[in-house]
Amino acid sequence: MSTKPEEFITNEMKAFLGENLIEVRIPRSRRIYLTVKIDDYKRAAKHLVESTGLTHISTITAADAGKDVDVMTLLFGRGVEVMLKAAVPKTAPKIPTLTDLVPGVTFYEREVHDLFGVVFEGHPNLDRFMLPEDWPEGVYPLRKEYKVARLKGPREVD
Amino acid sequence: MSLAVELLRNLVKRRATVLYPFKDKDRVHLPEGLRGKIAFHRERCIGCSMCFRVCPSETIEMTEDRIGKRPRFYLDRCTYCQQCEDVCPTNSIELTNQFENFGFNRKEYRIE
Amino acid sequence: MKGSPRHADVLLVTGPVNKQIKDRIIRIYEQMAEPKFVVSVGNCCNSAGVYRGAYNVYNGLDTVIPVDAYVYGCPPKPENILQAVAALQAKIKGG
Amino acid sequence: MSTTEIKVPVGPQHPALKEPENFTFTVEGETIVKADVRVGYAHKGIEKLMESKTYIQNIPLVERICGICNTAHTICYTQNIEYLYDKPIPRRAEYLRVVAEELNRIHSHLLWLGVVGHEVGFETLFMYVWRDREVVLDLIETLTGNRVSMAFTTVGGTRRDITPEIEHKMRKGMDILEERTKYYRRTVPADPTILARAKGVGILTAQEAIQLCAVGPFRRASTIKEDVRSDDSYAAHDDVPFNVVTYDTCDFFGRMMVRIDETLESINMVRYCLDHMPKGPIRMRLPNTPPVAEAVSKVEAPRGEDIHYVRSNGTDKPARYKVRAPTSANLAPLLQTMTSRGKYDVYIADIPVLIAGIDPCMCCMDRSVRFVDPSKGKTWVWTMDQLKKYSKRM
Repeated sequence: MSTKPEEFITNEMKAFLGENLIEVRIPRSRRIYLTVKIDDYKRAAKHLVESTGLTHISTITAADAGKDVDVMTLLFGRGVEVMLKAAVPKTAPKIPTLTDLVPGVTFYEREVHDLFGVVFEGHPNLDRFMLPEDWPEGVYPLRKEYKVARLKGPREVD
Repeated sequence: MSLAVELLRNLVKRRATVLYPFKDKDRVHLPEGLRGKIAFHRERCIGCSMCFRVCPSETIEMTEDRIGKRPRFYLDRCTYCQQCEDVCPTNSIELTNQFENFGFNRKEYRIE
Repeated sequence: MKGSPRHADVLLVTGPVNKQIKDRIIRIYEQMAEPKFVVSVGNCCNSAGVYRGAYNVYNGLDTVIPVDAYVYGCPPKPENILQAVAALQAKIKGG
Repeated sequence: MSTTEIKVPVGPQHPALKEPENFTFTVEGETIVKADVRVGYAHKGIEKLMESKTYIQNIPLVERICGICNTAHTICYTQNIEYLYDKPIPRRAEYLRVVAEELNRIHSHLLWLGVVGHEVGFETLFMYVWRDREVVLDLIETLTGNRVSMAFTTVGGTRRDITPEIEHKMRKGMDILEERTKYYRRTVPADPTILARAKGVGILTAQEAIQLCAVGPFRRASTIKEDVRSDDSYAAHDDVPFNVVTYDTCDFFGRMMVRIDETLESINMVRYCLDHMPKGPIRMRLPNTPPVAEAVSKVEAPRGEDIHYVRSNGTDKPARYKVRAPTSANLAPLLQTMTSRGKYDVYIADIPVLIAGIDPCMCCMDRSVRFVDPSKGKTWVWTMDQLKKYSKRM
C-alpha cells in the first residue's frame, strides 16, 4: 500500500461519508480528527471499525462546548489514532451506543453518562458508575455550569 | 528446588530490613538530591509571588510583614514537587534533604 | 490476633478521603476498641494535598475522624512512617 | 434468578492489592456465572480539578493519578502539551524520558510479581522480589529525589540530568537487577505452587481481547503483538531497539511471563539509552499559554496503553483534560475472564489471582467483591483475607 495509512483512512472516510463529513484534520503524523453529525456517528464508527480496520476503541470521552457536548470516540488501527467527534445538544443529550459494535466500551459510556449526562441509546445498563451513591440526580460535575463546591467534613473547623 | 538454594543463601546474608529509628540509622538511603522539607531564606525573597503561581496544592499563600510581601508555607499540603525552587528568581526557596517530618498537630507545621 | 479493626490499636490511613469512602472510614473507626489512635500517612491524607478543591475530596482525614499523628510527605519515606509510629508509641507510654 | 445462583460481594476494604473496589459475583455453587463491578471509591474528580489549575500546576496532579505508574501519566501529559505547541523538544530530554519510563516499568513489574506471590500465598517470593525492587527504587531516588513520584519531566523536557556518577550507579544497578530477574525467570515458572494457580486460569482468547479492547500485558498475553512504544513511538522509542513480548497461553501464566520478560527488555533499554545518550540541553522554555487546539497523546504505561486528550482555549488553564488509565480499559475484559462460559469455568477461589492478573492500579480505577445467592436469598461480604483463606483451602 503505497499511500500512508493516514491518507488511506481519510480517503476511505471521505468516500464513505461524502459531504456529511463536516471536518477532517491531520494535525500530526498518526493522528486524524473527524467531525460528523449525530445521525452519521454510528454509521461512521461502524465503517471505521469493520471495514477500515480500526478495531481497538481506546476510549469514549466528552467535552462541554458551551451549548452542546462534544462526544469523542478515539479509535486505533493501522498505527493511526482516529478521533470521531459528534456534537450533542444539551437540550436533548442522546447518541446511539457503540456497545453492540465493540462490547469493550460499556464502562466508557457509563462514565460519560455519569459525568456529562449524555444518554447512550441502547446501552445495556446506564446506572451509576463512578460517582458516590448519594450524588444528586441530574447534576453532572464535568459540565461547565457545575460550580465546584468544596466539601466540608463533619469535624471541619476553619 | 532452586528456591530452597536461595533460602539457604539468604540465611547467611545480612538482613534486608532497616530497623529505623531504633537501629541501622546509617543504612537509610539518602541521596543528595532528595526532595525533603522546604527551607525559606527570607532575606533573599523579593515577594514576586512566582512560587505562589506555580504551587499545585495551595501550600504557598502570600502575606505581608514589615519588610514587604512574602510567601507563607502550609507544609502539611506540600507535594515536594520542587517547582517553587525551580521558578524562584532569587533562590530563596530550597528543598533540604530532611525527610523526618511528622507531628501531632498539623496546624503548627508551617513556615510563617 | 486477627487482621481486623476490632483487634487494632492504631489505624494507619493513607490517600485522600473522598465522599464515597468517608462512611467506610467512619465505620472502621467505630469498630475499633478504645483506646484507639489514628495516624494519617502522607499529605494527601493530612490535607487532601494536591487534590484540594476537588468536588469529591475532603480537606484531610481530621475533618472526618480524630487524628493523633501526622506523617508529612508525598509519599513519605518508609523510615519516616516508622519513626512517626515509634514517636506516637513513646508519647502514649509517656502519658 | 430461578437458577441456584448466589451473589457474593467482597470488599470494599482491599479485596486484593490494597485497592478499594466492589465486584458482585453471581455464583452457582462454586462456579461464577456473572460478574459486575461498582467503582468510585477512589474517584477524586481530577479532571474537573485540572480545569481550575494552570498547565504547570497540573503536572504534580497528573503524576498522582497513579501512585505506581506515575511517570507514564506525567510523560503522557507533558507530551500532550508539547503537541499543542507543536514544537520538538531536545533529543537528550527524549532519551532521559525513556530512561525514567523504563525504570518505572521495572519497579512496577517487580512490585506486581511480588504481589502475585502474596496472592498465591507464596510469601517468601513476595519478600524476595520486594527486597530486590529496592535496588531500582534507590536508583529512582538518586536520579529524581523521591522513591516513587518522580517529578522528573516537565513541559518542554526534563528537570534533572544524568551525571556521570548517577550513570555509574545505574549501570551497576542494572546488572544486579538483570541477574535477579533472570533468577526469577528460571524459578517462578518452574514452581509447582504458582503453576497450579496460574496455568489455565483466567482465559481470555485473542478474539475476546480485541472485542473487549484489552490493553498492555493483559492483551499481549493473548498473542496480540501491540505496544504503543512500537506502534505509535513517542519520546526516543523510535531509536531505542526493543522487541514486543507476547505469549500465546492466553491465561494468567502468560500474563506473568510477559511482565517478567518485559522487565528484562526494560533493563536492556536503559543500558542502550545510557550508551547512546546525545549531548545537549535537557529543557526548552515554552510560553505559559499554548495556542487553541486539541491533542491526543498515548504512552505505554506498565499496565497498558494510557491515553490523554487535551483541549486548550487560549488561557493558561486547560478547557478539558481527559485521562483514560490502562486499568479502566482492562476492566471489561477482566469481567469476561471471570465469567464461566462453555467448557471453561471459573471458581470463587480464582478471584484473587484473576484480579491481580490485570495488575489493577485502582487509584486510576477502584473495586471489591460481593457474593449474592438468590436461591438461598443470602448475600455476604467477604474481606480479601477470608477470600484468600478460602481460596488457599480449595
